[in-house]
Amino acid sequence: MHMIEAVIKPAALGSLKKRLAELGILGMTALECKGYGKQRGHTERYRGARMDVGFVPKILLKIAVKSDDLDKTIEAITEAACTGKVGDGKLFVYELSRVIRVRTGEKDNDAL
Amino acid sequence: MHMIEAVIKPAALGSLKKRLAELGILGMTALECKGYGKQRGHTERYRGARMDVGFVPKILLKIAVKSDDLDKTIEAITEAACTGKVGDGKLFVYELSRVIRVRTGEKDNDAL
Amino acid sequence: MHMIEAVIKPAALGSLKKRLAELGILGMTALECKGYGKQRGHTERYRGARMDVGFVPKILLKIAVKSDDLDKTIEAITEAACTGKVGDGKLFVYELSRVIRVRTGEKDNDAL
Amino acid sequence: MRWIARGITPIALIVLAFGLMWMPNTILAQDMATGVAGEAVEVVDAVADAVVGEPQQPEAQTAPATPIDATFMINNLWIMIAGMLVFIMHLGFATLETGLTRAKNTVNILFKNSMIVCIGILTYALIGFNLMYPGFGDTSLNLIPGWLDLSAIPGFITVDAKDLATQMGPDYNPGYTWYTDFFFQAMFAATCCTIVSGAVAERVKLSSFLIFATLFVSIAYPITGSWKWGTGWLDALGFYDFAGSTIVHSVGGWAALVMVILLGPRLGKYNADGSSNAIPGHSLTLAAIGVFLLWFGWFGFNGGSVLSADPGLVSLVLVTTSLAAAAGGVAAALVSWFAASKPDLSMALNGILAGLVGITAGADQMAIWESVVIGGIAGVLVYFAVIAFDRVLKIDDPVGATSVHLVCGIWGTLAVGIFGAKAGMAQFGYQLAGVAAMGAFTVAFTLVVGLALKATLGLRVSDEEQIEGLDLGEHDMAAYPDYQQTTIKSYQLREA
Amino acid sequence: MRWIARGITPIALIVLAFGLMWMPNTILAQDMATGVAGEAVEVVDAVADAVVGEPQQPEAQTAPATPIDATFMINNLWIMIAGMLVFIMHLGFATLETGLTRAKNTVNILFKNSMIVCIGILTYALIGFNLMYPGFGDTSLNLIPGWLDLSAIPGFITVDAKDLATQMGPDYNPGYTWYTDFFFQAMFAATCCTIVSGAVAERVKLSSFLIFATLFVSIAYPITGSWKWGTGWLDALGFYDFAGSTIVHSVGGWAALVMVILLGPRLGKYNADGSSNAIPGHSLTLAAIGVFLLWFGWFGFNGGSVLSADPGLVSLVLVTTSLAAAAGGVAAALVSWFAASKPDLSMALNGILAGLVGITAGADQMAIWESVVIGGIAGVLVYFAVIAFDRVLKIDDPVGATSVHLVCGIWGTLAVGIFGAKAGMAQFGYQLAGVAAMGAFTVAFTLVVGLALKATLGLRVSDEEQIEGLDLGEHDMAAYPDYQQTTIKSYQLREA
Amino acid sequence: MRWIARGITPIALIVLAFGLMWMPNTILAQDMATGVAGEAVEVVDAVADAVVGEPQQPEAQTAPATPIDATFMINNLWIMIAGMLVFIMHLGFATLETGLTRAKNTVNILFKNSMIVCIGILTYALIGFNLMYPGFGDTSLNLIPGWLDLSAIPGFITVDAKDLATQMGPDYNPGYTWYTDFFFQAMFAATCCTIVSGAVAERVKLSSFLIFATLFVSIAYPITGSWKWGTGWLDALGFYDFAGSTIVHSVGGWAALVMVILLGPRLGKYNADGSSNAIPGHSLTLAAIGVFLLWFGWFGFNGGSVLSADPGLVSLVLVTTSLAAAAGGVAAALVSWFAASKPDLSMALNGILAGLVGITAGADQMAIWESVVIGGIAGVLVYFAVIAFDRVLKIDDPVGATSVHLVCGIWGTLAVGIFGAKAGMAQFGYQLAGVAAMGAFTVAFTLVVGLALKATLGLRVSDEEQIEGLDLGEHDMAAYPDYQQTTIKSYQLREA
Ligand SMILES: Nc1ncnc2c1ncn2[C@@H]1O[C@H](COP(=O)(O)OP(=O)(O)O)[C@@H](O)[C@H]1O
Ligand SMILES: Nc1ncnc2c1ncn2[C@@H]1O[C@H](COP(=O)(O)OP(=O)(O)O)[C@@H](O)[C@H]1O
Ligand SMILES: Nc1ncnc2c1ncn2[C@@H]1O[C@H](COP(=O)(O)OP(=O)(O)O)[C@@H](O)[C@H]1O
Repeated sequence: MHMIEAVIKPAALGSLKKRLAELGILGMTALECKGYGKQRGHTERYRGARMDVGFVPKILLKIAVKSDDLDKTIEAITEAACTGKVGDGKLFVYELSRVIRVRTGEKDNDAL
Repeated sequence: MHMIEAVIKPAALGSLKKRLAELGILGMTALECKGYGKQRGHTERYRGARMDVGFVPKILLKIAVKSDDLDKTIEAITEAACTGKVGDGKLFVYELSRVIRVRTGEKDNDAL
Repeated sequence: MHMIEAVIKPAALGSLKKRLAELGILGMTALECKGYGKQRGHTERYRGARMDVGFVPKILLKIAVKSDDLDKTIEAITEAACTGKVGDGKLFVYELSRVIRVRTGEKDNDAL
Repeated sequence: MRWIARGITPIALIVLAFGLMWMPNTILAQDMATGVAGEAVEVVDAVADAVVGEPQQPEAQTAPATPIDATFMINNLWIMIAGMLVFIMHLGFATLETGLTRAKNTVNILFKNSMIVCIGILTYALIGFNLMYPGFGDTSLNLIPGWLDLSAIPGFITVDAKDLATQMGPDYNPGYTWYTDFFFQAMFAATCCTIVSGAVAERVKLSSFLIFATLFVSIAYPITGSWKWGTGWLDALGFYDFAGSTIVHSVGGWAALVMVILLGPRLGKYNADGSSNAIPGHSLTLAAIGVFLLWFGWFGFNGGSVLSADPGLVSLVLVTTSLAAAAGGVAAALVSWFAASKPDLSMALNGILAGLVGITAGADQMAIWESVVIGGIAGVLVYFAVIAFDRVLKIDDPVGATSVHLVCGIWGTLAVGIFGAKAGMAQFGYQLAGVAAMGAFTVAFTLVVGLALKATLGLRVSDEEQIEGLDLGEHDMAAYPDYQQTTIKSYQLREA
Repeated sequence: MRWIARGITPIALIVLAFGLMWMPNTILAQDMATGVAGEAVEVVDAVADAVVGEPQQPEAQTAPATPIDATFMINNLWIMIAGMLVFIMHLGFATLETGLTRAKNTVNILFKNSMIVCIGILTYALIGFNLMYPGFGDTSLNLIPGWLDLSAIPGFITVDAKDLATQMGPDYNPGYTWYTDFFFQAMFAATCCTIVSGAVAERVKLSSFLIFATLFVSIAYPITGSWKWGTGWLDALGFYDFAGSTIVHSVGGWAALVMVILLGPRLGKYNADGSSNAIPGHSLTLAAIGVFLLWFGWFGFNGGSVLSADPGLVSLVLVTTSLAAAAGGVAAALVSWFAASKPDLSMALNGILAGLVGITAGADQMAIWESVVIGGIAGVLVYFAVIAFDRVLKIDDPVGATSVHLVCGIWGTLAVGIFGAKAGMAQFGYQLAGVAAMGAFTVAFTLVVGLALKATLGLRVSDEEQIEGLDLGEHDMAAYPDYQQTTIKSYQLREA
Repeated sequence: MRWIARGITPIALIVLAFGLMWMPNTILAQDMATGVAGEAVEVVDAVADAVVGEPQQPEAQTAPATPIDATFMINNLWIMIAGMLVFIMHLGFATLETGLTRAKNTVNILFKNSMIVCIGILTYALIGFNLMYPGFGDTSLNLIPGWLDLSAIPGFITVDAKDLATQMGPDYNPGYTWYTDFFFQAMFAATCCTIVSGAVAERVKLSSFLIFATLFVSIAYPITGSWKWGTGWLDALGFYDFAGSTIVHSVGGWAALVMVILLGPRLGKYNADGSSNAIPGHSLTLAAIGVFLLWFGWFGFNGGSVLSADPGLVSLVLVTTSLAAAAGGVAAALVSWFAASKPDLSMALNGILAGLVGITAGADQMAIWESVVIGGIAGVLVYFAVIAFDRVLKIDDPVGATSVHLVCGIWGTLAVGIFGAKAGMAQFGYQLAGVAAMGAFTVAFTLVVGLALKATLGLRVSDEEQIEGLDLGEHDMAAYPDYQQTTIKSYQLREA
């Protein structure tokens, strides 16, 4: 099993969720986050002063998938989240050693 | 060392924390998150229109444990967070390659 | 490639970001979180009642680095975030199996 | 089917009320449209034509046919403005109660507070006003003279035999017109319900609460009110309550107390060992805005209760009101500073309200120093009352309505027997009698209605709904969809 | 260079206006400073010296030279206070519109609303007041008598030949001084613009909107207004609009409707299949605060429109206004409860406003029961209007301004022909004529200005700016930098 | 032990003040309760019995024994209402200051603002009112005639020998009763302290601030105020300050300036290289609400300073006040639009306040165009003043109180010598003298008290407390426990 952590633009969440649903992936966890990268933040003003806001609002999406589903899921996310503009985001994938469903105690692939 | 990421219902946090304290696990990091899964979101209304809110507020709890403590911690979390209802959440476990305590520079098991 | 997850004090973010920029590390993702550990929370009052607030506001910083950069990044973070007081935070490091840049589809080290 | 169980009763009730309101009046109303209102309108036209359209044409000025007495105009103007100030108290209550409760129940609280004002004004026109100020109509309905007089009910506000002309000028009352009278009193009426609204917040079922509120504001409040302000038996006895420490505040407080007991505490409020958890509200800023608006509105509440623009009396009342509020705020802040080592804003705000409630019964009777003492004592009282209700009596009142309105309302009423021009043992006795009588009636009424509702519709939402929040449960809405709420808090620790 | 495209036009316009305002007047103004104002000041000094400095020295009291008629003082005082109440409506609109839109557009909305008040008052002094209440000045500018009379424009408010003394006392008008007249009317004027502001929120270009608002408040509103309140042709015809259901509200509503159509819906509002997404506002608390403040201000809006402190009329108007608001709120709440199984706070709040708008045209003409019926119908109307505009007509109006102000404004205007002392077929015809004439003019004006702006500066911000929020796009500011915003919401699902 | 260091001093002081207030008066008070208040109450009873209880019993009407002059009633009514409007300015200040500071200091700011009002009213009754308007009492306390007259201090407001009857009618003053006078002036008094409160926000120690505020409002403000409004030497000289551009605003501004310098900037405000970081407030919505409420209250602040309901003067003042505010808002918005390429809401809001402060000294002296010019210049001034204080002088004033109240207060005071009926070199000189004299006294007073506090209790909270927020440090409370705060912001980058 793998966990995909996708940092995406907030506006991409809708289409991404729809796309994943089509793949049959119905579980995910989303967090508000702020990213710092090639996409520069903007300048804000306040009472005559300027300030550089480095961090840009993003969504961090965590999707645990069976290893078999990994490639197609990655592909789906990449497609759905891509606008071709700086700041589209990144995917980080790591291996999970265990998954447990709290309600039933099911384990690993059964819990996904 | 392993990191346990538990997606739980907000109302379960209190009892879970208490339970972990009994086990002697006194460090954890909690994040607000929104989950999407078998537990369906609710319908909201606004000025006469309906809308389906897919995401449900959850807490994402990160608990790093020594590998020896892993099983009993998982068990404790599962028990404390389980209400038997859809949406109780999931545990994701992965291996940590390093842990460092910033203040002292202690490493790995010493830092936990 | 490794992911460093650093739980730090909010006030340390500025200097840490500056320090990482000096190292040439320009990507990171930050999340609001609340930590529980040796640093005890505070007591709040409300309408004559006291309550113990166990969780302390922290920032969870995620920084994916090439494995070659891991050591120096850890060192930099540890230095920049250290005030010597309880609650300075912890670093958790785990291996990434893949990294993908959404915009370009670049993979792994190229994506960092 | 689900909404029937939840929604049909209040709807039926309100529809019925509307029906009752219009049906007997439609025929009469026809006359009125061409008669009563028609007359009014002729005057309007005379004035308006002369005044409105032609500001640039001085030659068109014709003074109103009958010049109205200037003193009457001033008195009337002040009472109208006072009514507006009392209206703004409803915004004060709405923001205070919203601020002192959790974000997940905000829509519900705002809905309740908005509806109370609307229902209060409508039912007061339908029945409350006449029930509270009887004296006309069918004397056979004067069931227990001085105690229960229903004689005014059959006549809706504008459709009795009274000649409108006499109602609109000094012949009705040296202070104001009939409409002004209704306007000012209607704004008062809804206040007592709002007090209950805060105390039952965060777990009461919306439909049940609205039924209770409708009955309370249209029946119970006018009946107790008429005992004093309707020149009833307590008035005859010598009971004094200038602007309603008891008639409005302690009555509202009693109802709140009974409802809170029937409802039980919020989930997570009390632990197995009996200890109490604080459940902080979501915005002390809103709470502070509410208190300032309430203070502002209280200038009309107390100042308008002079029922004329008498310069000496109204200004005295404004000064005693302000000093009592100030003393209450400082006293509560200092007590909390001493008792808990740090000053508690929520207590200081409660202290200001306590001072205001405390001075209300005798605002026109007190010298400056007495208003300071009364307000200061109220501020101390409210601090210990909050703690006693919360921790000793295990009364879960999220906004402290019982402490502020019940405890300090009683204190203020009794203070008229201790301080000021009326002070004396006899007066103290009358005050006690008034507090007790109105309290007893209100407790009985609330118990009956509350138990009936509990047995039928139920008073309390389900535990799931409480956890999720009443905004979703009762309204399917979220008050603040753009803000990330935080659920990681301290008292969850103890909720276990 | 970018700000030139965005910013220079409104600036140029406003600078020009300021220039126009001062230039012709500077010479005259010198006289005024020592003449007009000088005279005023002598009176001031007489009173002030006697009154201000020496509150402890009763012997120094000298009554003002000429005793002013008490009735005049009272009337004037009430109209001044009514003007203040109308002012606070602007805060009501600001909080209502802010609350019903997303957090990322808050700075923009607050900026627009603040500027509308400022620009409205300034341009009304410069041109609007005289355009609306003509009758003096160069008769050669009376282009189409009764329809378009520019004769008053050349004279700025204080610099015409009129003797100030006559403007300050009962000789000008039995109700108020010239300054009071201006103050009250200026506060009204900005209101109609604010209605547009809410409807176009979240995607309109700031500079274009400000140009439109300036032209609308200084030209279009006074012209239509003068047809009735300036004793123009509609007044002569028999059209009746007591406090502006049409002159203020439906006129503002028409402008809002045209602008919304020119602008198009917000991004993500309508799906490819034509279905509509709800885009909830960020704070129903702010929305509720706004509605309470609007109700409060409406006491001045309607009550002040009596243009005197006539006790009977003003108090009647306060009562009809309150009952219509209450009925509208209850009706909309009940309809939403029935139709959607749970009561909708946003609809209940809209219902209160609907009742207020509905009663405005005939607040002085209705009996109590009629005001309840008019308000109740308005509350029902607004519910279905919101849904019809949103889902059938695909008009994206974030705050429901068209439903509240246009639909209920028309309803209220027509209701004068159905209910109350003026009811009758002929009156209904006049009302229809008034609604149609003012609507036609406003639609035409808005279309011309709107299309001109669309062709030049553009009306709509870029899609990127909409997604990012207008606060960053138009102002480089964030309204709530300390709160974590949440972007994980439902309707993003459908935005795809 | 810790709270002793922090909390005991202010408590001791306030307790002492309360003691002083009651002790000398308790004996006299007994007389009062049966005498002074008793008399008042007899009148009350006469009126109230006639009016309150029996709205339905017209036969019971008995007019008040002595018919009160209608003009007196109107004047008095207006001053009372003006006092209420000034009261609501305190809510305006509270929301403005809260909005312009960070969420973690909200409880502290609300606490300070609530307490200032309470303490201000209490101490003004205790000492301030009599100190400011001397003329009675022990002439031996008239230390430096016209400069320092303590003669009125021994007599608390209601307990001197003056016959209450004369204080309650036109014999006291043609405009209002003694109570009205106190009410209006007391509401003013607290205002100047609130100005300081905003400037020192986010790092001042609560106990020290409260001590300073108590001394400032009860001693310093009345002394400088008496020089003009107490018919002191500046009044004799010819200095003119209609409603307090200097007496309230620049005096408050000087105190703010001195305190800010003594305190030093907030942590993270200035970088090692001397550059300045913006520290945005947490809610521009609250700030905008505050500005609208302040404008609303200013109608009472300026309009009430006419000290009568004189139709011409009061309406003139309302118009000049509104136009100056509007011009200030537009001017500041345009300047920020030009200077920074995008319009700055926080500056536009400051501009409105600047216009209001600017017109205050001469609101009754200016023609329309002059009020526009004065307000417009104030709007430009405030923009550059904010930048100059922030970046050149390194004065860290979170809400811009020094720019708005000090700079524009001085400008407005001097403007009386440049524009309007009093314009002239001599008058300009008097104005300069007034500004300088009051400024010098206030600076000296604030320096002495401020340095004394700095040396003893300390003025500034610890750096840890600043980072954590004063809400936790001073109050152990959180203002918004349900919202997730965000700490990931830009300016942290530079805090390093
Ligand atoms: N090394 C990294 N570690 C963690 N998060 C990163 C890293 N690099 C980028 N990110 C996240 O990815 C987001 C997008 O990266 P950015 O460089 O702005 O765009 P792009 O990759 O499309 O060029 C950033 O806002 C940040 O949240
Ligand atoms: N594949 C997944 N990846 C990430 N998070 C998931 C995944 N599946 C479920 N979750 C998280 O777990 C929560 C509970 O899952 P859900 O299916 O609703 O309940 P249950 O597992 O009890 O049946 C979800 O709200 C979501 O946050
Ligand atoms: N076992 C753990 N798992 C996850 N997070 C932890 C763990 N232990 C500590 N933390 C995080 O690290 C933060 C700092 O730890 P703390 O013990 O307070 O300070 P220090 O390590 O400096 O003594 C905590 O607030 C918590 O967020």
